[in-house]
Amino acid sequence: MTRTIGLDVESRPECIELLSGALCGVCQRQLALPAADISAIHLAMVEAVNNVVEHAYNGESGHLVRVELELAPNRCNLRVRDHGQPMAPGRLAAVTTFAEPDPEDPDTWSTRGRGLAIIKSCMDTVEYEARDGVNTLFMSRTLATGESA
Amino acid sequence: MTRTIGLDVESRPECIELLSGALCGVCQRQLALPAADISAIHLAMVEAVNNVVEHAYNGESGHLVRVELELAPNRCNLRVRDHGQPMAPGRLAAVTTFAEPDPEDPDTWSTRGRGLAIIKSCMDTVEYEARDGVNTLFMSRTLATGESA
Amino acid sequence: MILTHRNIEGIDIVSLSGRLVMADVPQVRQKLLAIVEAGNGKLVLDLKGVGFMDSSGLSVLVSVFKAARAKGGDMVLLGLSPTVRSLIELTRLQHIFSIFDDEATALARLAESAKSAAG
Amino acid sequence: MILTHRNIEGIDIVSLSGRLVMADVPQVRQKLLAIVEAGNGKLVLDLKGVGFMDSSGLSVLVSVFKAARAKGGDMVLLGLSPTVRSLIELTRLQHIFSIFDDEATALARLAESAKSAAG
Ligand SMILES: Nc1ncnc2c1ncn2[C@@H]1O[C@H](COP(=O)(O)OP(=O)(O)O)[C@@H](O)[C@H]1O
Ligand SMILES: Nc1ncnc2c1ncn2[C@@H]1O[C@H](COP(=O)(O)OP(=O)(O)O)[C@@H](O)[C@H]1O
Repeated sequence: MTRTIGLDVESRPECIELLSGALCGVCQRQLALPAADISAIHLAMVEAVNNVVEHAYNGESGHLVRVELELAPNRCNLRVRDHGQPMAPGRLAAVTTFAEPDPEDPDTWSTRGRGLAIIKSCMDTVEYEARDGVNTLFMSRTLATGESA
Repeated sequence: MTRTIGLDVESRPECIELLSGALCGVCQRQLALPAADISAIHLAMVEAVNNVVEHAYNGESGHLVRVELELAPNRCNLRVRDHGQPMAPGRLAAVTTFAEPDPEDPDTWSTRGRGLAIIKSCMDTVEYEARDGVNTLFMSRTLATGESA
Repeated sequence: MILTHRNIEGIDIVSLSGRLVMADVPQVRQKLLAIVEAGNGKLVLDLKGVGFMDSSGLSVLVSVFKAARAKGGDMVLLGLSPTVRSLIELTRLQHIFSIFDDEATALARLAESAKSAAG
Repeated sequence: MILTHRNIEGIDIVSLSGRLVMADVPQVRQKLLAIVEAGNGKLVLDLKGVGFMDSSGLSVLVSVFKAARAKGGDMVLLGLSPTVRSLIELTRLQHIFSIFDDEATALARLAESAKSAAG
């Protein structure tokens, strides 16, 4: 049976750690999901929430970041919501795979721009919607084994 | 610095387990609180949420149960909120310590009525407020060591 | 919540493992009461695998204890984790539940109470 | 995030332990850049104690790597946990970062690059 938990914190870097603890606690302690699934879901959530704090809220604290974790027998859906600056249309779709950095060319040693590509590689489906002042990044991952709980 | 995470689920017994996972995950993985504190906070939360599901919502699923975990350096505050049937005035105050069951007297072998007393024994402060259709059980526990994070 | 059941010389031994919480209570209560009903009311409840229990779990223990006593038997507890033991002590239920660390002693106690009831 | 720093024959060895995430990044970046600035740009970064890292952690690694190279030195990585290793491989950073399992080999590599730079 599908179960959902909503998690919310303020848009501060230290609060992202509370979301990590909660998400991993649910996936590990209560559901005993395989480690590879937990790692992927955890990393995708952290990257998505980092982006909300950094980009949607421009690093401003005091705003609401909401994560919804929906656990179905063979699927985990994750929604990260904010009411800040939406992502530019087409930005997510434009993300491709990681560029190979060249050891001889310092210009390819990029310090940023990996978050969305990491999310896409962790999750099977990634969609973004900005509607009525609420922005939602929807991410979904198929679970091989389903819930063991 | 004080950090807060809000957790919400539907009023169904199986969803209480998600709250347990999230709460313990935050306390254990991210904050490394001492085990005795985690046990007490965890048990108090489960009893409070059980009561919401059973009494405030009369066992009906589909309603919102919200838990707020506020972590200050030397204190953990827990709020459990519902918008169901409020607890009778004076009910919480009337709770005293556990009655000693008598091995010779089956009438003292009570199958229920321990939830609120457990909460009071786990937490230093327990207060209840019903206001504007929202009921809040406020619970607070002093932490000996504070956050290690 | 996983429940396994053996019967040794008329004594039921049931092991629970998992978290004994509200979501599991209806099913566990029903299975345990059915075992007491079908047997002679002598039950060892092995809680080694139970790491967490709430007051709804305690209510199952008391219900099953009552059913066992009503049949002239008894329910004893085995293998309490520190968390479960402290919940039972907090709520004073150690005054009515016999608690053992090893199965042989628990079985001996129940066998003895059978003899003294018979004698 | 705990950071410890030693210097062996001109090579800086820094161990990080904890989760290298956005909340810790400003402080860790600043400390590592200060070490590279003060030293000769030869740095072993021991990540044995880092169980989780996100892309903001990767950005620290790249920044420090760039600073080390700009000084004619190098930054090499030591003791990657499976999670961190797979993040680095996913993002192809193993093409620019040298990765070692033991400290002696890492130190030897940096000492060697010092010689070849000198020679
Ligand atoms: N949640 C978001 N809200 C607004 N803009 C976003 C969001 N996520 C990503 N972006 C935009 O997409 C760009 C690429 O994001 P990402 O791949 O995570 O790399 P980085 O965050 O390092 O720039 C960001 O620089 C930002 O402009
Ligand atoms: N959150 C709540 N909302 C409404 N009523 C409550 C709530 N919590 C407790 N109560 C009332 O207080 C009584 C005692 O609760 P408790 O000590 O937990 O024992 P039990 O739940 O086993 O009855 C309940 O039977 C109920 O009438």
